[in-house]
Amino acid sequence: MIKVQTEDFDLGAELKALTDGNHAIGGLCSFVGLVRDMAGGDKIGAMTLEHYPGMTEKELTRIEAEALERWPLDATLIIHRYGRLEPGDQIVLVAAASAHREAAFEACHFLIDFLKTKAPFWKLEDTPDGGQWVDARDTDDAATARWNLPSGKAAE
Amino acid sequence: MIKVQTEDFDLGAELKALTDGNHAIGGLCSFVGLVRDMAGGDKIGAMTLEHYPGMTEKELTRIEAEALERWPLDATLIIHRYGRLEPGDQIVLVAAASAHREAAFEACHFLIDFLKTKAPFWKLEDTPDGGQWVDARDTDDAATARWNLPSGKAAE
Amino acid sequence: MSAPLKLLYFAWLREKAGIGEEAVPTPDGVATVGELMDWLVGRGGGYAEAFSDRKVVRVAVNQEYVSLDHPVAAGDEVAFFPPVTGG
Amino acid sequence: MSAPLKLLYFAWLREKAGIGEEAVPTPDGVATVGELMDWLVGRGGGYAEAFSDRKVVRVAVNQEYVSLDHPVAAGDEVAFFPPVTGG
Repeated sequence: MIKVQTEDFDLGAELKALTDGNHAIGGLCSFVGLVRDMAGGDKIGAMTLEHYPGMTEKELTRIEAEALERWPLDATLIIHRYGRLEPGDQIVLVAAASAHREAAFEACHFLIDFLKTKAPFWKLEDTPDGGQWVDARDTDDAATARWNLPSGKAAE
Repeated sequence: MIKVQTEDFDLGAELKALTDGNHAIGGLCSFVGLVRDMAGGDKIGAMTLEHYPGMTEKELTRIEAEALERWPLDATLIIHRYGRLEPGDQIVLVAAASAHREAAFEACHFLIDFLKTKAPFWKLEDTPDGGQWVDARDTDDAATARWNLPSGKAAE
Repeated sequence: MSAPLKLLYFAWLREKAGIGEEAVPTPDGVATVGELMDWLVGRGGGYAEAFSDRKVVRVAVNQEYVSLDHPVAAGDEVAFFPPVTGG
Repeated sequence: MSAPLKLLYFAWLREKAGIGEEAVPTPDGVATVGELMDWLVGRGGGYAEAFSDRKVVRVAVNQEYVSLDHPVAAGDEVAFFPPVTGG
């Protein structure tokens, strides 16, 4: 399931709903991204997440479908917020549930790695010097590349 | 933090408490193990988890300390239940929070892999043929071995 | 008369271009994304600045990532944005 | 008089041995975990069955995993159990 929203989400309720009633599930792996109050060496106050409505949902749906194809999963979830967020706020949740823990771990890791380099979101951080667009990190590209992306995408 | 208990735990509350108020945390990775209603090809009704009080806490504390030494973590949590559990019940929760997602993922994965082969718990499953002690899996040993365990332990 | 191109700009590309969304008739001689970028740069000002370093410009046509030699045709939605930084 | 050994058995080792916990004086000639297992097997019955395949027996002395050549001494807590299956 894919959700793109401004509102916060209830982590416990979302994870519970993902496995509820499915007793074939042996493991649930999840990752939550949170707003840090430090960026590089600078203190930040808050940030604003811009995104590309329409393409965001398409990309997240594609990423989820790819995970479901690669691993034997019982359930997956991606929630990504946009708009203004304060330090400590939840930004993103990805989760994968499977009969087996390795599949749950790998799929969850894959979901966040791909989301980081494919989903069209951009962070604008409030710093003492004003708004700063966050730079993409080479380490994120490397994290995506290790999943051996089928070629032919010009994303990076 | 280490908790060994018979009671269920509130996943959302436990994860929330782990990151609350620490705005240096950028990522929280967690894994929940659940009781499956299938074991091998057999339907199981419930299971009973036996453990070694005292040594369990020692091993979990050691595993957590090793994760904290290997990765730059802000918080870690291991909760493991024992006693009688039904299909769908939560058995175990491991979680790691860090400024960076790779550290959170790796540490969380390490925690559950080590717990699986080091923490003295044993599962007795109710099957149509009566109680069956679950066999340890070679894949769990392999999962632990990949973390390049310092030698000198005779555990496996 | 054919449908115009819908152009979208995000993040600092939007700020530099000075516009978030616009509709333009497909310019003469523009058959690919790269040629469309050349034409936009030719408008000068904010556009030239926005596209001054093409290595950091990502392009999507009809909400799919594409490379600079991808064709553009009347009615397409073409979006320009920096490398993404969500998650 | 020295303190006895505290012996613990878990899971199917407990069921086969027919006992979960017992205290025994350190037997003569027993200086290591392996020798203690030999001595227990010598008691026959459930013990012999519990230790019939030593490859699947794990041992902890004072709650630390040890190998069969680890020493045992008066007052030690020695636990025998199958490979663990928690998580």
